[in-house]
Amino acid sequence: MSEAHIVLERASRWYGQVIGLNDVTCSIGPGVTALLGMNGAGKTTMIRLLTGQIRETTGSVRVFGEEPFANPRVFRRLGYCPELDNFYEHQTGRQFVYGMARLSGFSKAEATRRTHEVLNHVGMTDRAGRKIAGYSKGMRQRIKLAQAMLSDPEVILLDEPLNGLDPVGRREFIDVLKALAAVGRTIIVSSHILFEVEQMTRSILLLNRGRLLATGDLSAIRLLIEKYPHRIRIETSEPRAVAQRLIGLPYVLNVQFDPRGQSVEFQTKQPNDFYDEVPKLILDDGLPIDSVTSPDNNLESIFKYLVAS
Amino acid sequence: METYIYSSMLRELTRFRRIFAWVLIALAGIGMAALCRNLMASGSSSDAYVLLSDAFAFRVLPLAAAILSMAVISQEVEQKTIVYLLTRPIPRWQLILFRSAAAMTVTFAISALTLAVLAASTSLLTSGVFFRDLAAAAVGSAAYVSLFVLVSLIINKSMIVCILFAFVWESTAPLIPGDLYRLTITGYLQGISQHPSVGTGDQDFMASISNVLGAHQATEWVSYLSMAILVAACLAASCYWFSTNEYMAREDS
Amino acid sequence: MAVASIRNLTVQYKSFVALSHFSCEIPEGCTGLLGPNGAGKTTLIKTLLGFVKPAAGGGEVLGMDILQAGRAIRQQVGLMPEQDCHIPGMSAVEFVAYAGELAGMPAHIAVQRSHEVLEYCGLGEARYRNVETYSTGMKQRIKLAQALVHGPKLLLLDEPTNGLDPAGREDMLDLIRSISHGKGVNVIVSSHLLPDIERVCDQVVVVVRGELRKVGSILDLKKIAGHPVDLELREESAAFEAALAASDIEIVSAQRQHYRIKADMPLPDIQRIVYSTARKTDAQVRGFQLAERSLEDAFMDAIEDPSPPPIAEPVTAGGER
Amino acid sequence: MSNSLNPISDLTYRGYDGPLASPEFRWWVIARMTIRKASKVNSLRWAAVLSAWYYVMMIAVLFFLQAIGNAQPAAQQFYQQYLQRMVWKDQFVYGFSYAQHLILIVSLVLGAGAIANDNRANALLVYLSKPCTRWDYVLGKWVGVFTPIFTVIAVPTICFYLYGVFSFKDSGFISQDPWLLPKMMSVLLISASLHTSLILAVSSLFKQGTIAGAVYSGAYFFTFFFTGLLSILWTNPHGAHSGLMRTLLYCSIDGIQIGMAKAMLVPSGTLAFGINIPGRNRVPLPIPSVAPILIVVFGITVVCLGVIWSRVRAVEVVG
Repeated sequence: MSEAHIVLERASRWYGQVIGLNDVTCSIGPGVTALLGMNGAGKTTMIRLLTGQIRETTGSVRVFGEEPFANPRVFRRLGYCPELDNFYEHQTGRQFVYGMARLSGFSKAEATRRTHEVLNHVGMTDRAGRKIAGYSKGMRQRIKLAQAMLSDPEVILLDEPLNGLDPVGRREFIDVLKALAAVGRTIIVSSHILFEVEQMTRSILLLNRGRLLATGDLSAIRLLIEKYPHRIRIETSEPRAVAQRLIGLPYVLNVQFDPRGQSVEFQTKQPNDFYDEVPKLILDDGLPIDSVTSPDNNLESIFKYLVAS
Repeated sequence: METYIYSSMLRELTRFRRIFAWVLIALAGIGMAALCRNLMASGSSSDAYVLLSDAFAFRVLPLAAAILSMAVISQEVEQKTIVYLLTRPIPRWQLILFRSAAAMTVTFAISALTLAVLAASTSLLTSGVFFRDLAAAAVGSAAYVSLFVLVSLIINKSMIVCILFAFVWESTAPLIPGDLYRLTITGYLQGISQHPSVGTGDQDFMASISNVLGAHQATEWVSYLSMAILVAACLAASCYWFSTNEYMAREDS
Repeated sequence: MAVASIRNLTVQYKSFVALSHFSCEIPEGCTGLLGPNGAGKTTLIKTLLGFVKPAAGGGEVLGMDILQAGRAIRQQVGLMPEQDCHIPGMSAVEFVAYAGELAGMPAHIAVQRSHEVLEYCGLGEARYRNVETYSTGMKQRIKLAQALVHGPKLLLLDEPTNGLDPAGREDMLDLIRSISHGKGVNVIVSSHLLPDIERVCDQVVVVVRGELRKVGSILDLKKIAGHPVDLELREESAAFEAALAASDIEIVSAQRQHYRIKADMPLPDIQRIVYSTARKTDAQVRGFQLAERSLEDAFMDAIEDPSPPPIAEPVTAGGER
Repeated sequence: MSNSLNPISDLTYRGYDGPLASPEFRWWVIARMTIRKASKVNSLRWAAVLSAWYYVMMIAVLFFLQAIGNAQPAAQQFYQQYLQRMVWKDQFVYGFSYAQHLILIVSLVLGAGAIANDNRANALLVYLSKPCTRWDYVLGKWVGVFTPIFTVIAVPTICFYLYGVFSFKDSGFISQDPWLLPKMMSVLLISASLHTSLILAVSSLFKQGTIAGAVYSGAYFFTFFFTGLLSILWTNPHGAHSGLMRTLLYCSIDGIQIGMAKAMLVPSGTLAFGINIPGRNRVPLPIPSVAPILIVVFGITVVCLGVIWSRVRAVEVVG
């Protein structure tokens, strides 16, 4: 893991008595990192801190090793796609992106070239000539994404990047993000749509009521959730027989039958041992198992377990 | 890149929808001049010009300055597009300086147009008074814009404050005897434009108003000096304030 | 009986043709309306509401003709629009009661009904607060409440889960699911989040560039020819892949530790081979299930192939999950 | 549903199949709600009460003179002479004109936010998703603002008229101008509709009620000062009296109203409260002729309705 561009040490930020961020210590390195949390959990505050719009009350926030607040050197290598849907409505998409390029310090020719390239990247080349007032939600989002990737930044912050895009657009953009991450860029995506986040990345940064609840790789986190043992579901034509065999295993906590009678579900704290046992069940005991799946092995359930506990 | 900030702001402020109203107001000067000449039975056209320039042109100047200074920062915060400016790799003081400069230019253009219209309709285009008025308008634009930008940074609902200052304080303070006029910008502007007092023929109603307006004024070089200090102080304060404070879209609205 | 049937509808806005010779039967129960941006989904919703005067063609909604009975349709239909909309200066109860009155309910019944619907939509405790002070999630719920107050027979939801956090989305989806099943309310959900549609709807209508591309129940759409298997190992292992390929099982796709394999032999044989290979190359199989095509893949295929859908084949109403 | 039988009642969603009124006449619902919302505003009540101050003062003056007249015979003679000189229709014109400022406040409170706030909150989408059409919305808002304004200006006038009829029948209250009440009522109707159309047109142009209100009152006072200045100049005996000034004399939001009232009632030019100070040579303001001012008023109302209709756009489809 090359050095992390973003480092927070005991950073906290209060708006008067209202809690924004409370004593967060973490570091964000290259690749896609998902910033998750309920409304009001501190995601927006974190993003505002990282994009240098506000200062931290205590602790320290370092982007590229510097204090990000109103710091042009940091902004030169940072791209930001805000969640707000406010634009200069009278401008056309191309004018807006061109203006942002020129304000980012590019010359007239360089700005035009980059604008063209970036608009192409988000698939807005043909429609960039129209006024933003007449844009649909998806088109406005693409323009925002375009201006975030203008200066080829090393760190890109995206607040609800896929908001309003249609399924084709969503898939296209997820591929674009993965390509950028593969090149070593640091991408932070704040989103509520968990099944899309799961397609983008495995490493998450979960905030809850201003505090850092979980950070790191998804599967590692799943193992550590004590309170909610792993649920594993086995679809089989003879649930009772399978259940009898399962009860014999020491690490199976409870067994549940599906009323429609075609599957068995049980909970265990050591999924590893069970998965080693499965070949024995199928090959040696010859139990007619159709499928073995884990219903709560996805980000939505993990998110619910973490936030609920 | 710095010049782009200036030129983009200039283009923004001179958009047809925004500038149209000001052109109308300036052209209204023709009607005002005609009406005024018709009403002032006696008195030369220069009296009409002096009266109108005090009562009309030098009222349009602060109003334009107030509205255009809002567009520098306060309107961006209101429309939540400030985030795009704040996250650009530009030092914040440059943003303030160049955008205010653009606002000053447009304000001066509007007031110069108004003065020109008045001068044209009272055929005084080549007179000394007109050129002195132009200089006063230039200095006035700079002073008013820099002051109102500072006010817009500190107070968030600042439009009303600026307009109250421009119309209530600026009009009454010079009339009050004593040195209150030193606390207003109009006093110094009159010092620069050196308006002659209007002929005291018969106590015509309009003439009496204009005499009272032009009563107190500072000397010319004092006016230039104090205006320069005011502009420098306000801009410096704005730059410092904008660089150290946080500006983000408010959550509630 | 179809909730709404549309017969070769053509809708034009000045030069832009939104729908051209569009005809479809929207079945009862909970239907998902899918389509890329600018495909005419919004136009279809507006036509169903009788907002739009089509250039040609026509149709009925709940038995009422679109061209003549626009108002009567809107009395029986509830719309939850995508944009934020409320009537300013009113508390939630007042706003929803007013919406009821607008729909034709007598004043006092509207107020009583308003309390009930707000309770149902989970806004019980914030019902006396002014709507402007509501958060994004609560604004979505109040929009649903004002669409439900006059007891519509058809409910049109445009991006219902937009802007909600995970917990809020789950509540909203459960709410829609409970309304659309067993309460005599037909629901049409238009959304870009296909997994949401998958969780809530029973059948789907796909519209692409103003034409109907596919109508069908989600279960049918998710079936795949042959019976490929989705496999998940604990971690990626090349040895396992090589061994599997050796025993003539074709690996269709591989992504990190997820594999999709296909073989023309019965499922138990595939299973036996997979587990014995795993044991030999001591890889740990963590997931083994019959592959299902996600709605997203079905949608992507529907967009590519231009073949028109089978002509109005009878859709079993409310296919059980 | 037999929830009354089973002990645990099913509180989940249940449909509504109670009575539903016919989808027409939705505009009355909108009007009723607009009136109900407006009637709760305190400043509106104060403005409504204060707008009748001239009539109240007039009644007080008459009552006072009558009381003194009865007490001392000398004053009785002055009182009779005062009644002889009294021209009743002038009082109505003054009552109406002096109420204009307060009617401004009433129309601001009622109409400024009526459409502006709806534009900001995108409320039209709620209305149109219910069985209302754009026509219902505009008519509903118009009636919702017109009715209170008309009530506020009509009630004091009618009360004063009744007071006059009962107690001053013999001193020419009716005989002077038998058609006074119908003329006065038509003046009030036209005035209320003009106020409503103007405020709603301004309201539909903006996104916030406060800004619309500020612009409307700004225009009101700007034109008021303009015509005020002109009328001062006009009454100045040795000032100029050009034709241009004669037409501009009534061109302000309150000026048109007063001009229309004068045109309809043709007052005889006595001073307020029937006072008559001989020897003041002031040039009386010209009374505009009926036809042109009515055409102007009608034209303005139509233009305002056109603005409202164009600004209240139906739900246009974005591509």
